[in-house]
Amino acid sequence: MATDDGQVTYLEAVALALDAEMERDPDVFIIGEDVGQFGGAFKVTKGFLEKFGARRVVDTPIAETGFTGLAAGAALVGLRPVVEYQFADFISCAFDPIINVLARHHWRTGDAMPVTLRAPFGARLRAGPTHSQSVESYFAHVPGLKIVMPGTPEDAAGLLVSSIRDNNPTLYLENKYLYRRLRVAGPISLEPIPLGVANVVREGRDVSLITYSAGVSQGLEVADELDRDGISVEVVDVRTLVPLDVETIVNSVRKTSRAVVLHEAAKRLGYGAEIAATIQEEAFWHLDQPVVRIAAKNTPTPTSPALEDAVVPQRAQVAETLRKVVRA
Amino acid sequence: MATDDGQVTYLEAVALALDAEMERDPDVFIIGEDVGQFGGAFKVTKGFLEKFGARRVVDTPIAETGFTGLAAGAALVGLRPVVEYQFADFISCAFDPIINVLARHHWRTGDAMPVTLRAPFGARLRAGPTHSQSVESYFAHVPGLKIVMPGTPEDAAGLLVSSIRDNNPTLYLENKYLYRRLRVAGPISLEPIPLGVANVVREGRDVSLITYSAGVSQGLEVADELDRDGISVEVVDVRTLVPLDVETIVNSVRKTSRAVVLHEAAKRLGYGAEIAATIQEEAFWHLDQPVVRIAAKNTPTPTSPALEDAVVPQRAQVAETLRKVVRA
Amino acid sequence: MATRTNKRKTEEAGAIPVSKRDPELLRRMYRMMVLTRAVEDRMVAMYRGGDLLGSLYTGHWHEAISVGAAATLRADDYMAPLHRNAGAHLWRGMEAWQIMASFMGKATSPTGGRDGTLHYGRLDLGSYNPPSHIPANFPVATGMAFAAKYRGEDRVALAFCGDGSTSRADFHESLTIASVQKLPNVFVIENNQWAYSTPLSLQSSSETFAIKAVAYGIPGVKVDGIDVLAVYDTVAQAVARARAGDGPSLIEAVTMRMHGHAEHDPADYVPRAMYDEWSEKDPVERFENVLLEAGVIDADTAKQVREEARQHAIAARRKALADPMPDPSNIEEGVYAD
Amino acid sequence: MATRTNKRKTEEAGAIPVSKRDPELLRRMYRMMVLTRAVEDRMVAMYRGGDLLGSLYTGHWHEAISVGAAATLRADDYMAPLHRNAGAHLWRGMEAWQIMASFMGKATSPTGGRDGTLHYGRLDLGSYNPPSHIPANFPVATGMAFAAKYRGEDRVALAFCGDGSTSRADFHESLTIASVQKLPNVFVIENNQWAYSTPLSLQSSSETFAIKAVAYGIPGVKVDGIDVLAVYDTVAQAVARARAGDGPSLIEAVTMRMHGHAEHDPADYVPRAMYDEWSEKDPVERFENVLLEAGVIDADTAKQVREEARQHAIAARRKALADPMPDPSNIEEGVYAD
Ligand SMILES: Cc1ncc(C[n+]2csc(CCOP(=O)(O)OP(=O)(O)O)c2C)c(N)n1
Ligand SMILES: Cc1ncc(C[n+]2csc(CCOP(=O)(O)OP(=O)(O)O)c2C)c(N)n1
Ligand SMILES: [Mg+2]
Ligand SMILES: [Mg+2]
Repeated sequence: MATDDGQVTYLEAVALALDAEMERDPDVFIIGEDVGQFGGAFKVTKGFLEKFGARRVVDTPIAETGFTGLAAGAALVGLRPVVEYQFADFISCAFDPIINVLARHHWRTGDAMPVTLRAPFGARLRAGPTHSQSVESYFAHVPGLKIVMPGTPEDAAGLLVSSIRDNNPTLYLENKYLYRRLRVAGPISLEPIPLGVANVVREGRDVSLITYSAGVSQGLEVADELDRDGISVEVVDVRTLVPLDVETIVNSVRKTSRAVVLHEAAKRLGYGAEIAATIQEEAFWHLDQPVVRIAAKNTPTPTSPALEDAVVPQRAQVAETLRKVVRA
Repeated sequence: MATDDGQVTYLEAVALALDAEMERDPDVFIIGEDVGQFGGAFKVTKGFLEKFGARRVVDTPIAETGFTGLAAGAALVGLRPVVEYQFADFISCAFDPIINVLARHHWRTGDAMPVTLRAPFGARLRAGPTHSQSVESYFAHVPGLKIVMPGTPEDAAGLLVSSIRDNNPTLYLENKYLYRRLRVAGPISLEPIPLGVANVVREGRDVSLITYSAGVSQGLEVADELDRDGISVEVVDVRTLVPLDVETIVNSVRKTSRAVVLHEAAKRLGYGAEIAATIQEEAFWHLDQPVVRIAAKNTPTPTSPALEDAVVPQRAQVAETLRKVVRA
Repeated sequence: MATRTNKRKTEEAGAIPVSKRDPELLRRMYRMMVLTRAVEDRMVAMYRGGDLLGSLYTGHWHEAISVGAAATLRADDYMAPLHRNAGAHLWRGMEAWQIMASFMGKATSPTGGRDGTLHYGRLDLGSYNPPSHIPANFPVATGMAFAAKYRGEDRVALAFCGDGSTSRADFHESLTIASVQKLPNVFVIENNQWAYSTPLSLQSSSETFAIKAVAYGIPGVKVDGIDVLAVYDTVAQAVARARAGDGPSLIEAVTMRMHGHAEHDPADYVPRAMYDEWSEKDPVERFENVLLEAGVIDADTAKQVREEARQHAIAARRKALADPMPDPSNIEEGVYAD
Repeated sequence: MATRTNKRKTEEAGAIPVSKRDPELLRRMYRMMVLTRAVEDRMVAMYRGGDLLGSLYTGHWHEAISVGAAATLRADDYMAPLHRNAGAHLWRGMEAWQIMASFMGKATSPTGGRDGTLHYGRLDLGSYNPPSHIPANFPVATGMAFAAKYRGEDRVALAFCGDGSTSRADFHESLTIASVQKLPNVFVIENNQWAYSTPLSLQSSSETFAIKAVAYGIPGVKVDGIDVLAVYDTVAQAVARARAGDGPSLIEAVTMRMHGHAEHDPADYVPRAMYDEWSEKDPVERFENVLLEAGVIDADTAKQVREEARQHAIAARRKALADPMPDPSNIEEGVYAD
C-alpha cells in the first residue's frame, strides 16, 4: 500500500495498521458510514470490503448513536470493533454512548470494552465550523476513555495497532490535513507503540514545545527555522492525551526551563490547559517563564482561507511565540 | 415562595427567578420532561403549569436531542426558551444540538439564539456515575456557549434572570446538592447579576481559593475554620465559567501570591485546568507557589457513600491543601 | 391475546392450552413471578425502613413481562434489561440479595457499590448492566446480536424498554440498524402507561407502540402484559424468528406502573380510577389462578411458594444488610482495563 | 401520483388539470426550476474550473421537490432546507450569486465567509441556515412551528431531509415531538436512492419512507418527486393541514441523485442502469413539456426562459467572482450576541 515512490502516507499508515489487525485478529471489524464499497469518505478502507467481506466491513445507516452503542455491545461479548466516524464533527451525535456506555463500563463492572473510535478531525481544509472540529477536549475530561492523536505516519500505524489491541474504549483521532501531506519511506513498522508514552521527536536546550497531531510536524518545521538563529527547541510529541506521559513532559521542561504548548484546538479548555496546569504543578521551580499556550482562537473554525488562517495557529505565530519565550 | 422561616433555598431562588421572568416576558417558556403537572423531578416548576398553562410549561417526550433543537428553532424566531434537563447527565443526549446548532449559530449568521439550558448536576447524593456528573467541562471548550454555575441562592436568582435575558445559549447548572441545603433570609433580589463578573465572597491575605458552585459554601466553611488558626483565605466565586472574569481572579492572586482552584468535577481537563493555566499565564511573577487544583479523582462518581466521599473533594482535604499551600 | 399490528407479522401467537404446556416450566415461571413480587415488596419495606441508599425502582405488574420474556431465552442468549426487570434478572440467576445489595451500595453488589440502584446487570449471566440513560441498552443489545451473527452462533439478544424510551434516539437508531442488518434481536416495550409523570398522550401519537415496527419493516405485536403466557408465546415466536436468522421483532406488552416512578414518587398525577382498574389485573394472581384452575398447582403449593418467596426475600435482606460496605482504598483502580 | 400509505392520510392530492391552475404560478415555478438547473450547472463548471473553495453539493433532479414544496409556502412561513434545496432558496429570494459566494467563502455570502458551501440559509428570508449535521434542521423546524403556534399565528414550517437522514435521532425525536404537540410542520423526505454511497437497502427496511409516518400517527404520503405539480399538491395539502392546526405531515418525494454525493465523488458505486433510467425523467424537462402541451408557455418562451436563466447564472458568477474575500480582522467578534 506504499505510494509509487515507495513512501507511505499518514492515511496509508492508518489503512495498513487496520488491515494488519483485521488480518491478525478475526474479532476485529470495521463499522461506519460508507466504509464498504466506497472505502470511506477519505478512502482509509479502500479495498477492505473486497478483502474482508461485508461481515467485517459494515456499512451502516446514518445513526452514530446507534452504531456506537452497537460497537459497545459487540465488544462486551468479545469482538473488537473499530468504528469510523465520517468526520470527527459527527462524533457529537455519539457523545452520549461514548461517555455513558463505553467509557464508564469497565470501572462499573470489570467487563472489558475494547472499542476503537476512529475519526478524521481538524482544520486547514477550508471545511468550516462543522467539518473542522478538534474534538479531543469534548472527551478528555471523561474517565475511562483513552485518547490517541498521532502526528506522524509511523505513530499513526503503531498507535492504531495498540488502540485496537487495547481493552478500553480508545478515541483515535486522525488529522485529516496530514492524510496525504505526511509521508515516510516505507515499509512502515506495524509493531504496536505503547499508549501513554510521549516521544521527544527533537532534542533541544532552550525551550520545550509540547504538542501532538499536526503540531508535531509544524513544530519540527519551526524548530528547524529557529535552529538557524541559534535557538534550540525540544519538541515533545505527547502522542496520547489520555494517558498522558507527564514524566517525559516534565523532564523536558526541567531541562529547558521554558514550555510552550501547541495545538490546533481552541484555547479555552483545550488540552493545552491540562498540560500547562500540570507542568506548573510538577515543574514550577524549574520554570523561568510561564507556560504559554498556542492554540486556535476561541471561535468556531471559519471556512474562508484568510479567516481560517487567522484562527488556526500558523507557523509564523509558533515561531514568534517561541522566540519571545526564549528571549524573555 | 419563601419557606416557613422566611428563608429562601437555592431551589426556591431558581424557581422564583424563572417565575419572575415568565411573568415579565411572555416569550419565555419552559420545556422539559415532567416539568408540567409534576413540577419537574426536583420540583423547580411546581405550580407553574397551573399559573402559566400548558402553552408555556411544556412537557415533552423523552427526546433531549429533539427538544433542544426545538428550543433553538423557537429562539431563532423570537421566543426565549428555558430548557430543563431532568438530570445534567442526560444533557449528553443533547450534546450535538447544543454544540453544533445552538453554540455556533450567532457567529455563523448573526442571528440571536437566546436559549437557557437548565440542568441539575453534581455529586454527594449517592446517585452514582450516571446521575452525578459535573458537565461543565463537556461544554466549556465550545465557542458560543455561556456557562453559569451559581454557588449561592442569591446568585442562583440573579444569574438565572441574566441567563434568560441573554441573547446567547447559556448553560445554567444548578448544583442539586445545594437545592435544599443552602438558604438565605428572604425576600431575595431578582435583579439581574451580570454574567462574567466574579465575586470575592471573602477577602483574605494568605491564599486565593478560586471556585464555583458547591465549592463556594465549602470554601467559606473551610476559610472560617482556617481563620481560627490565623490563616486568611480569600474566596473567589467565579460564578460564570464562560465568560470568565480573569481580572478579578488575577487581582486576587496578585494580592495573595498563592492560588488553589477547587471544583467537584474530575481533575483531568476540569475547568480548574483552564483557571490554573490562566493564572500562571497572567500572574506568574506574583506566584509564590504553583497553582494547586483540588478536584474529584479521575474516576466516575461512585454510589456507595465511602466511595463517593473518597472521590469528591471533602472539606478536610480542602483545608489540608490550603494549609499546605500557605505553609509552603 | 396477541394482536396483529402489521401485515409482516408472523403467525398469531397460538393460544396453547395450559394443559399442553410443560408443567415444570409453568411452575418455574410461577415461582419466579411470586419471588419477584416478594423481593420487590420486601425492598419497598426496606426503602421505607431506611435500609436503602437512595430511591427504589420496582416492577410491580411487570412480573409477567420480565419473567415471561426471560423464560423464552436460552442460558447463552443475551439480555439487556432496564429498571422494571428484576423478574428477568432473577430468572437468569441473579441473587435477590445481590439486587438488594445494589440498592444499598454494598461491596457485594455486582458493581461492588460503585454503581447502584437498578444498575446490577451481570455479563456472566448474559445480562448487560445499563447506565441511567434510557434506552442505552437497545443499541448495546444490537451489538450483542451482531456478535452472535458475526460468529455464526444462533444466540439472540432480548432488550426491554418503557413506553417513554421509545421517543429517544437509541430506540430509533437501534431498530433501524437491527432491521437493516437483520440482527437476532427481540425488543420488548413495556407500556406501563406512564413515563415518570408523562402519560402516553404526551409521549407518542402512534396508534400503538407495536405499530412503530412498521417504520422498520419488522413484525410488531401488541400483547397483554399481565398475561405471562401471552407474553411468553409472543416473545418465544420472536426469539425463534431471530434465532432462525429472520431478523428482529418489536413487541409491546401492555401493563400499568402500579407504584410511583420510584418509591419517592407518590404519583398523585395518576388518576385513582386507573389504579382501581388495574389493581384487578394483578399478573401474579392471574397466573396463579390459571395454574390452579388447570391443576398445575394446588392451593397448598401456591401457599408454600408464596411463603418460600417471602422467606427467601427475608433471608436476602438479612444477607444484604450484613454484607460489608465497599473499601474506598482501591476506588481509582479499574477505570481502565489491563 | 401521490399514493396513500396510511389510513390517517387526508384526501388524495387531486389531479387538478393544468388548465385549471394559476398560469402565473406555473410559469414562476417553471422559471425557478430552470434557474435552479442553470445555476447549479454553472456551479458544476465553476467547481471544475477551480472557482470554488471546496466541494459542491447540487440538487439535480431535486428541482421539482425544492421548487414545488417551497411554492406552497407564504412568505412569512418558515423553511429549514438542506443541501439539495438551492431551488427552494431561490424561490424564497436568495440570490444566485450569494449561493455561489457561499461556495467561494466570499464576504458577501450569507455568513460572510465564516461558514461555506451549503450553509447559506437566511433568517430574513425565513430560511434556517443548518450546520453539517443532518437532519439538525428537523428539530429546528419544530421550534419554528412551535413558536408560530405559541403566538397563535398560522405560519407553518417546512423542512427537507434525505432518505439517509431518516435514520437519525433528529428525525425520530422531532417527528415524535411535532406529532404529540400537533405542531404546524411539514417534513419532506427527498428519497434520491442514495445517502453518499449507501443504497436504500442498507439504510432502511421500511416499505417506504412515507410509511414511517405511522410511527408518529401522522399522514404519510409518497409522491413522484420529479413531478412538480404532484409535489406541489401534496405539500400544499400538508401545509393547509398544518395551517389549520391539524398537525404535521410526512411526505416522501422520490427522485434520483444524478450527480455524486458532492462533485468530488465520481459515484461509480451507482449502477449505470439507474442513471440511464432516471436520465429519462428530468423534472425540468418534464414540467416544460407539461406546460408546452397545456399551452401555458410556448416554445419561444421556453427558449427565452432557459436563455435568461443561463445569463442570470453567468452574471451571478461574475458578481460572485468579483466579490471580496472577507477581512479576518474581526474574526473573533460575533461569537456572542450582545
Ligand atoms: C436519556 C434519559 N432522559 C431522561 C431520563 C430520566 N428518566 C428515567 S426513567 C424515565 C421515565 C421512563 O419512562 P418509560 O420509558 O416509560 O419507563 P418506565 O419507567 O415507565 O418503566 C425518565 C424520564 C433518563 N433516564 N434518560
Ligand atoms: C450526523 C451526520 N452524519 C454524517 C454526515 C455525513 N453526511 C453528509 S450527507 C450524508 C448522506 C446524506 O444522505 P441523505 O440524507 O440521503 O441525503 P442526500 O445527500 O442523498 O440528499 C452523509 C452521510 C452528516 N452530515 N451528519
Ligand atoms: Mg412507562
Ligand atoms: Mg439520499
